[in-house]
Amino acid sequence: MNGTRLFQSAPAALVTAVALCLPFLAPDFMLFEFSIAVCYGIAILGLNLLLGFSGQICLAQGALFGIGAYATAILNVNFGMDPIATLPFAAIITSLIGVLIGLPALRLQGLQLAIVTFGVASAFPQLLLKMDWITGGVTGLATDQPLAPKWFPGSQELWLYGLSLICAAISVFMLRRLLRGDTGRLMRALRDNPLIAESLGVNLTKARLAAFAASSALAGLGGGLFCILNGFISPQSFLPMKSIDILIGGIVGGITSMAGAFIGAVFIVFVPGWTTDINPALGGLIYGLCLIAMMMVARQGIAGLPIGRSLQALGGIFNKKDLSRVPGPLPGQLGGE
Amino acid sequence: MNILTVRDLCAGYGATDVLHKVSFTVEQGSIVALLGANGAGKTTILRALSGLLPSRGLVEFGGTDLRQCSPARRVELGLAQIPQGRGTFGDFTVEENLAIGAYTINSKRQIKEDMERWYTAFPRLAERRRQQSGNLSGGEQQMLALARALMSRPKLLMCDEPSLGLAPAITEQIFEIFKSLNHDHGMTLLVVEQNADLTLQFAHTAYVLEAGDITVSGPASDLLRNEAVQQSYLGV
Amino acid sequence: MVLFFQLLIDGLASGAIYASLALALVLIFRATRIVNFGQGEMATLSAYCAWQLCEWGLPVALSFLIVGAASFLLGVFVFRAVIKPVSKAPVETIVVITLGLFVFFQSLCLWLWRADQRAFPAMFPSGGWDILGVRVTASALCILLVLLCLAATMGAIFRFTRLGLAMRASAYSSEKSLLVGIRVERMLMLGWGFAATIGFIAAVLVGPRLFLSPTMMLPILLYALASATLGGWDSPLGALVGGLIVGVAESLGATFLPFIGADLRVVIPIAVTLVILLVRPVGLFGSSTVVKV
Amino acid sequence: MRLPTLIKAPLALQALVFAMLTAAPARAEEPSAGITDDTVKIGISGPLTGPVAALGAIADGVRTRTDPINVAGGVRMADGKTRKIELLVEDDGLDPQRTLTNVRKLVEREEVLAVVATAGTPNNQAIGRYINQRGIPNLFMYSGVHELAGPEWEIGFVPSFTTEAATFAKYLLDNKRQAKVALLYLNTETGQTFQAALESAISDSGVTIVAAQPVTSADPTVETQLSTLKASGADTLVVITGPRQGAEAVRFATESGWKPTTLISNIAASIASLKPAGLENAKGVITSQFLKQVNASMPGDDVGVKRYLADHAAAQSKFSTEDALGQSGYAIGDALVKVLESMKAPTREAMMEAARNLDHAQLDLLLPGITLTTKTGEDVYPIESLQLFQFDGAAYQPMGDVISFEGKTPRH
Repeated sequence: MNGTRLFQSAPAALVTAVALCLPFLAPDFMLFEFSIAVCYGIAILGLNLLLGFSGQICLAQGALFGIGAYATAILNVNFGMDPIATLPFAAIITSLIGVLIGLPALRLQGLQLAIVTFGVASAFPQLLLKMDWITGGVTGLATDQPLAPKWFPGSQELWLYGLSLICAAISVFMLRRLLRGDTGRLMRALRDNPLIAESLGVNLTKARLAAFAASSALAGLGGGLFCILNGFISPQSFLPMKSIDILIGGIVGGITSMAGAFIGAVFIVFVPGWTTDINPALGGLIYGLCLIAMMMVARQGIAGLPIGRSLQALGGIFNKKDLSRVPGPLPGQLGGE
Repeated sequence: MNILTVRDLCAGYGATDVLHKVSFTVEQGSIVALLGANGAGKTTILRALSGLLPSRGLVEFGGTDLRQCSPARRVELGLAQIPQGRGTFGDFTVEENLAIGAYTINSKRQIKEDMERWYTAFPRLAERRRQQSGNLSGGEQQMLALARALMSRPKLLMCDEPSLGLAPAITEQIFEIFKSLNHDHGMTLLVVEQNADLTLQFAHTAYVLEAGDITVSGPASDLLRNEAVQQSYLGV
Repeated sequence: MVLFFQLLIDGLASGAIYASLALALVLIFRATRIVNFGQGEMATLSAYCAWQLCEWGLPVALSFLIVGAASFLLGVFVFRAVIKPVSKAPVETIVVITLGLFVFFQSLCLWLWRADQRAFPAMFPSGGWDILGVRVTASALCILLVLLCLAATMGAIFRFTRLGLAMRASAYSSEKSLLVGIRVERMLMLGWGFAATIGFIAAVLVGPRLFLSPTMMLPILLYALASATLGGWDSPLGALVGGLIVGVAESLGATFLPFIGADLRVVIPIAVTLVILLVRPVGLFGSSTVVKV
Repeated sequence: MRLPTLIKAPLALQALVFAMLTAAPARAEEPSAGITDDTVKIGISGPLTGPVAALGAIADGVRTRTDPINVAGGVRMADGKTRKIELLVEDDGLDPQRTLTNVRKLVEREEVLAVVATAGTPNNQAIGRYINQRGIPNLFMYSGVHELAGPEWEIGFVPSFTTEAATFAKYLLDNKRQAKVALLYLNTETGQTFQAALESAISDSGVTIVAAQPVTSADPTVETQLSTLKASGADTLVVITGPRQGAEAVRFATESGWKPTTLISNIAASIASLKPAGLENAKGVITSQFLKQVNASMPGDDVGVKRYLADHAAAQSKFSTEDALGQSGYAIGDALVKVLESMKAPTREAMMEAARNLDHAQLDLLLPGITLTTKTGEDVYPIESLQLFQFDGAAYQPMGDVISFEGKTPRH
């Protein structure tokens, strides 16, 4: 377990350091973009748990993200709750709905689960429109802006950024506890081989639902935060492509790496903008190529790149254990034998 | 005459070699056994011979240097392998498995004849010719794998752990088939096994592989009496 | 009652559209065990090329022939350039790469031809017949017939020919296929090539109905995935039947189930998929091994 | 009845925004960011990529208007200085969150004076609070809904959907008093606003809506909806959708042998977008327009159209000259120039003041008789007139005069 921990902490240290330095380097509007990236990062963390650690592919993470956002907005608009106070509720509500989505997952695997969850992601914006008595339909919902308290010395953006970082830290902390505990062991067994796990008496149902619950809770938390940051949400922000983006972020960053989740989030927030800045007409083209090239160069995601590995090696000086990546057969297979 | 000559063969996965300069020969028309414990490199040898793994060293088969040959070419030359875990295609029917086994054969008539021949030899397969092979029993699958490999009319049949997961009675049956193939059809066989006791009774020559190196070799009957082999593999 | 039958016919007509993309998806899955999310977009690119050749004055048949062959090469090229180098990579990687293909080809069309919708040359007559008040259009009927022939041919090729067997074998296990003397890489390449051509045929069939635009295939992706699942991922005829069932279920459900309505019709393919997966995971025509994928 | 809930949210929003506004610091008369003595920076955020990339033509249309002006030296503004217009375009893929990020980037990094032609109702909604807090003009939004989250700092452009609904209703009340209407509407703000406005405009008359079917942008085809509408026995089809569904509806009407009187919203009615359905099928289709009909091969002698075509060639615009979205963009660029010309001080406040007090401003591409008129506090709708057109198989022919709702655009 120690080895795994250290392996994770090498790129993680880098990401943490960058995150803490940002307020001194980035202008306010960029801080805002990074806060958005942190939201996605939390959702990707959830996806990593599901895909990287328990081997279930879920293409509805964007929808769950949206549920979290709407939970926050509805609690704020209809019940007058303070937006920040709604975050735990957003996580819990999303978690419950995530379990509902996870129920069919008990019997589905790989490709099948991917298609069903992609369906959920496609239906989500339409459902939001249909339920306009509570979601505000296409008009969307505007929430109160949590203003920085008087004692806070920095800008409004810094306050929100700090809030995002705290949420991210809590998420990482909870996820680590979960992965180190019995449930984590259970989930890994599940990913590595469901059949063997079952024969060993692992409670498949419990492990799978737990994975879905935790993953959805993270998506919900990220979504709630997303709503607070933007101050306004509408179905247009939760189209099926958002789920695909989150998946892309997860895999680009590295599906079994916590630091990778945030690297991937930065990728999906910034790269599409950069590519259109290079050339508006060719933006998508470059983004597509980027994505393909990235996967061909770094199959394990950015966190698995040589830079990440040399960092691990650096860590290895202090810990002589073998720091190889957590190996394992492919989770949630969409192809291959 | 040697149908297969292997000299200084090195192969492995990634950067580390599993085989360290292995050399051996297989005589035309004989049954050769390759014995060794788990992880000794037996399967690696077969995979290297079939071209599934990159390797260094000389491999000569029927006078042809195999190093430049693709896996497909090796099959065309008459080298067939039944890999561990049968090597049948689970979602194919029995008949489709046989048909794909004859992929390198161009004569339709020959394929038809061979198919009938092996159906006669293995009546169980004839009964189930339209069934998905994934649903067959372990023994039936091994027979199918064998028939599948024979469809390519091999000159040398390599077989990786044929006894794995089979009941002793069925294993014996399989070895009887090997023997009759060798005896009646003059087929050369290279059998990799952990079950040394049984294998040595059928084989003519045997090699013992330990940690990527051949440590003992000789006629099978000698090895059966060899003390070191007895202790390590025969559980005496 | 007339409305019911009309909707039934409409459902079959839209089902044929879903089935056409599903057919290409199934082919590539059957041949390489990959679900190519960029399949529809590759087909769109081919369709644009065909349209462009027609615009330049080539006869329709000739340009379709040229582009059909070019599509094959496109498929082969994509396989060699992008898929082959990562063939040993985890599936998620391949999924993201096909998503990358999706983005890439869509943007390519957008860049070359812009977003405006265009008229795609129709191959079939535009009329129709009234049968007891139910309107049957000629184009829908023709699409169905062509698809049926296509699916039957594909099914026959996979089942009865040496090439088809070899392609299936390569998809099933490259190692075992090498051991029987199949040149696996060539088979996978052919698989991508054929799938790209079938995709192009699909685009030619549905182009006049959906109109030509860079995103023409996007709305039908989910429906095509549902159709392929319903039919069982390894059966071309299954994809066709699956598409038709999804189309009819959608058409009837959106109209006669008030709690769904036309604005929530997208849940119908999901519901159909879910039900079939829970009741019969291999789909209507699939073989058992696909489940383990 | 969705109306009540629709109104509630914006009201809450406005109250909120008002509370914030009062806290905003007052600004002095010194020049705002983004404007110097010789340039003025203007930002645009719109979808250049993704499924709705067609809307990207709007941004290019604005550029089509401003480029030639820059070449000629710039805009002479009311404070006596001549300034060039620097346009900065960002892609948002129509995701409201990215619109907000873009606008922040434009305002805080690029320091633009104002943003123009922001596409999409939710997108404008999303930036409402920000532009209000910062006091950034959000001019000539491309949205059929005009009162969004930033009432103090935003102004729309295209006629409200309620105006279009009223125009269609007037046509039916005048020409087809017993019409049985089937409505095919986009299931967004667009369609809902339109439907409500149409319902209220035809209440107490012989015109009835006998069936209404929603479409979503994710629907592969709309045949099911059209079959249902046909079965309702309606004799009039009103289509308020995007171009693809509009063209499908036109084709369906022919293929199915159903020949209703067809009224199509101007979003979907451009000849280019009807072409895929077959122009002969579109014969008789009625639409309402505020833009002139541009035919590049037969420009006619209209000065405005000629200038547009010349600018289009000079700016090497990427959209086709017949693209209604590009034309709208061009008109927005034109309106922007009008606002700049009448700005009395180089400040954002002055810009807003100018935009809110347009007096019958004429634009090159607006139909004769249609002008921009606004008044602070009273009239937030720049264009409130439409003219009906009927398609004759080759071009749109006007039907009667411009119908004006100046000062009486129905609220929604």
